Amino acid sequence: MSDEIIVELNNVFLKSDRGAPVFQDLNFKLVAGRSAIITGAAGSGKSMLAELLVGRRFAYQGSVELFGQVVRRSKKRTIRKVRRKIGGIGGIFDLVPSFTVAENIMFPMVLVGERKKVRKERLLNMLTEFSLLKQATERPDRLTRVERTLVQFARASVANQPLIIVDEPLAGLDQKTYERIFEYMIKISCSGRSAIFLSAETLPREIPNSDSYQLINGALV
Amino acid sequence: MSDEIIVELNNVFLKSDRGAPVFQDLNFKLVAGRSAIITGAAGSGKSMLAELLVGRRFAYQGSVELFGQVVRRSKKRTIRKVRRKIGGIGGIFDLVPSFTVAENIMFPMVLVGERKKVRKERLLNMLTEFSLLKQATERPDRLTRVERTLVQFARASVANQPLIIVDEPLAGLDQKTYERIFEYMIKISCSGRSAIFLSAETLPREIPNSDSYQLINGALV
Amino acid sequence: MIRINHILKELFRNIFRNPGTAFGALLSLTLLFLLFDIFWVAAGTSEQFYDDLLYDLQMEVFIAEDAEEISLSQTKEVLLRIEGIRSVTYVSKDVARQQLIDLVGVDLLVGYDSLNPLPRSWQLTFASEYQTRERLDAIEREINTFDDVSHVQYSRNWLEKAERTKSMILDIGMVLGLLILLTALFNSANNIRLMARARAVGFYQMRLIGAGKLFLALPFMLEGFLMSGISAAAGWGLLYYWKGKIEFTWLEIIFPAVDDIILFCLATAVLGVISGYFGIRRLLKV
Amino acid sequence: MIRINHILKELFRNIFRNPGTAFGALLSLTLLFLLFDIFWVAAGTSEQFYDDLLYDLQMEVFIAEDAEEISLSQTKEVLLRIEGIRSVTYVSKDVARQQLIDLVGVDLLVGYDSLNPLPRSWQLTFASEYQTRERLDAIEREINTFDDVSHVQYSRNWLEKAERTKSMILDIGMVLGLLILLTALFNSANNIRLMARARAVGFYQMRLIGAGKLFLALPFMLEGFLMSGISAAAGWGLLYYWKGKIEFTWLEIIFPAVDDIILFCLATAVLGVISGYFGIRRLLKV
Ligand SMILES: Nc1ncnc2c1ncn2[C@@H]1O[C@H](COP(=O)(O)OP(=O)(O)OP(=O)(O)O)[C@@H](O)[C@H]1O
Ligand SMILES: Nc1ncnc2c1ncn2[C@@H]1O[C@H](COP(=O)(O)OP(=O)(O)OP(=O)(O)O)[C@@H](O)[C@H]1O
Ligand SMILES: [Mg+2]
Ligand SMILES: [Mg+2]
Repeated sequence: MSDEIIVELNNVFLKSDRGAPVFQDLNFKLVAGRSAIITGAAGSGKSMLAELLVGRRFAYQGSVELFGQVVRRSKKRTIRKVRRKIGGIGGIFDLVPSFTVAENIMFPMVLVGERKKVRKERLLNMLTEFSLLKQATERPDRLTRVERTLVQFARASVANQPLIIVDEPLAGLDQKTYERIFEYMIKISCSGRSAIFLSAETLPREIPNSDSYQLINGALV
Repeated sequence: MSDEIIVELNNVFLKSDRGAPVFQDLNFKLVAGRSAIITGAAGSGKSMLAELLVGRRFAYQGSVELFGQVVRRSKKRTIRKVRRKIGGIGGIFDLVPSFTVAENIMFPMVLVGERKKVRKERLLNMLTEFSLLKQATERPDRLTRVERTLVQFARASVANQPLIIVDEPLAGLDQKTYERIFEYMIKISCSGRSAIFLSAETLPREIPNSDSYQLINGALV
Repeated sequence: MIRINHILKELFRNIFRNPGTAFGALLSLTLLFLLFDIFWVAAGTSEQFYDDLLYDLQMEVFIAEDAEEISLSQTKEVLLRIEGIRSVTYVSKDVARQQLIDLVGVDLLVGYDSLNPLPRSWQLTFASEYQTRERLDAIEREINTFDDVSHVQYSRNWLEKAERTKSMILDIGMVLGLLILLTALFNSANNIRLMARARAVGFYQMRLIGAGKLFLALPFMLEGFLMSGISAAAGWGLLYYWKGKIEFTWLEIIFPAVDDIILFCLATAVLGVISGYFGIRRLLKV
Repeated sequence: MIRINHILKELFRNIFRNPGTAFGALLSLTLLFLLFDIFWVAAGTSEQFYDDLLYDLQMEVFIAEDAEEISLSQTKEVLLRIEGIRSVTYVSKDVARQQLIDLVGVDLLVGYDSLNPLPRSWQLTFASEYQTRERLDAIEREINTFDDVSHVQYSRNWLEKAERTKSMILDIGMVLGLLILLTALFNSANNIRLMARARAVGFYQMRLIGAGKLFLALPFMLEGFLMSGISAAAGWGLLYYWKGKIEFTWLEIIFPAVDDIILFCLATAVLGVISGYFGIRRLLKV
């Protein structure tokens, strides 16, 4: 089971909206239970990789497979299913402004039609785990940046999503807060779920169960 | 002339939207030609300081003076005038999405009714200085994060605004890009204009003409 | 189940967060539908009005003074055999006198008994398909050839005007009706877009997490349904209320059948669903 | 100068980025104003219609068969002195006969010369202030007391209905007019909000750089001005076009004076400015 392939990109070519090439013959494979740390300069395409994985962007050449399913523009249903298995933090993964913290965290469970009892229980778990109990009924615009990130963590974990994409959640943090968030990242990596950590700087410490890649000239090395 | 006081905060008290105290007896003074580097943890209130200075938020106690004028909620005209003298980068200072790069950069000059010839000339200067000539007709949503920051730099400089507020423009950048932006920050500091640099981490190098402060427990030390 | 809950919650959120917009939408849709209803009623009323008038449309065939009674009954037979003639009523000199008395109010011919100057005549009425100028003209021409007949008379000009007015009202009604329905569609789509656009960021995020388009669109489509349905009903409600208050003696106001009104309200509600979908569609392309 | 340029540029940007919304707004405003115009015309027409009818409103004072000619001229004097009576026309038996001929088309009284059964009468007309039931009733009562008079007659019921209908149409027109103007205001404010909300982030940023509220609101206020003005004019244009096509013989359609129409269009355009301001106001509170 542990050899199950979660993400597989083969010979992916991608252009930006302005037509500049971003990915050139990109290959990437992620096995269930392991994580990937991807570092790359500003504009190297880290956020675009995230967009590629959730089916917000499509390669003009090459194949993108998640959970054994090919993600293509025409396959709306597949994309929807794949997205429900991905938890996103940072980058393009923002909160829904009109939802409270609790509603935001619960939304992935609403989508799959989880039972009310389970929902309540998991929500409480998440609020406790990420120390958000006091903020449960606030809306995102009344949260600090760190709190928003924590809610995203909770939302990405609430439905046991098998893949988590973390797009630079450590940017612009002071040391203490940095450590706090970093702990959560390590926790995810140890939980048996897979994660993709995107970051401009190399991370200060090792993350268990993970492989490091660098995004250079549109390819992963 | 060089002793002209640009910013003066006296005994400022400020609460966040959720009622938590952010500034408690904050005092700050900035003299023309000098810059301030303000570091503080996440949630310490750096961005709120920026909001205070541009009249987006108001102290419930204490006085805020910019360019010798008291900024108060009731003084709409003063606030407008003060804002036109401030160039903002990062944080709350985003670009206007419906304007092109050139229109964004020119906007401060449009507001003061600058002559067309002057406008064209300065725009060209800015586009050249920040290497944005190719992007002049693009809209912000087609720019990379770094390009957006550069446009903000250009907009903050185009009308020779005497004060520049820079809110964490270095967050989440790789080393090379970091250096590039840092150079621009130093350039501003050497230009005789005043700047306030807000950052979570301590900056790696000295910035000329500047004093460093730390934002701790709602006060500057 | 939980999804239905979510959808209803979103619906109420939309409406209660934008009470002004919701009210404005309701008001403007109601007025648009009122305009539509008025023209519908006007068309029905004018149709009925003219039909009533036409039903009584008579052709008077005046009988020559010297025609013999025996010959007349033959001619009457011939008349009855002409296609399109519904009835032939013989008006004797005496009946004509009585009709005049009814008209004027006094018997003007007192002491005139031997010398009634009024002509005899037949009054013809027609089957409704024949109540057009063309056909009546043809019949008139035919009758004019008869020996016993001195002259024939029917309100030709009046019929022409009636025909023209009827078709004109129908034309205007159609054009206006289409315009109004189009506008209502536009209008409610716009209102829904207005409510939805403030939440575009949220849609983007919900889509990213795996929410389907329909799931996100449903509250807005439901809203369109309610808005249009309610305002269509309100439009008719207003008209019925006013109908109770006004009294036209010279015109009987004809409302469409209640079934038709209910159908209309349902149809506009469906239109509301469509407009809701169009209002939201572009915002879901994320 | 440059700011005016900027404002105009923004205006065109608004309209051309949202052609659907702009067109929808124009269409729905035009129809709303059309509804308003129709009721304005209906009110004017019915007023004129009833005024015309009332102008001809006559009271017939029938003279007793045995009244002497000498006494009559005295009575006429008295009649003329009654307040509110505009004219008194004497109708002799011969004139009455002629009137009957005009009415019926043939002289029914041929060879009747010595024995004209028609009564003599006076036909009274009234100053317009006196054309109400109350006042006419009073006059009727007064005249009935005269010796020479056999009876008095005027269309009392008809006058009552006319009065009621007139005031009802005016009432409905007022209510509807207010509703429509309110809706138009709501509607165009909503449309402007719709166009503006998509740009709310931009407003926030422009405000931060020091743009004034008015500066940002002006393009939208101008847009409201144009939209409302154009659609008000279009509404009247449609009505004029249709007026040329329809012909009512039984009713003269009365349009308001051109000055009033122009004033109306200007007023709605100003309303558009206000609605533009209200549409944008909340978005500028940053
Ligand atoms: N939208 C908000 N609603 C309520 N409270 C807020 C909001 N934003 C910030 N705060 C509060 O105000 C304080 C200062 O926040 P601010 O964003 O100014 O900090 P910062 O130093 O800029 O942090 P960061 O490094 O995350 O940008 C925080 O402690 C937080 O509690
Ligand atoms: N909105 C856009 N329109 C056009 N081109 C874009 C856009 N966003 C990014 N790009 C291009 O795509 C490339 C990758 O951008 P992306 O944002 O994925 O990089 P990144 O590694 O996430 O950078 P950052 O560290 O700034 O987040 C950039 O080189 C840029 O040229
Ligand atoms: Mg990125
Ligand atoms: Mg900040």
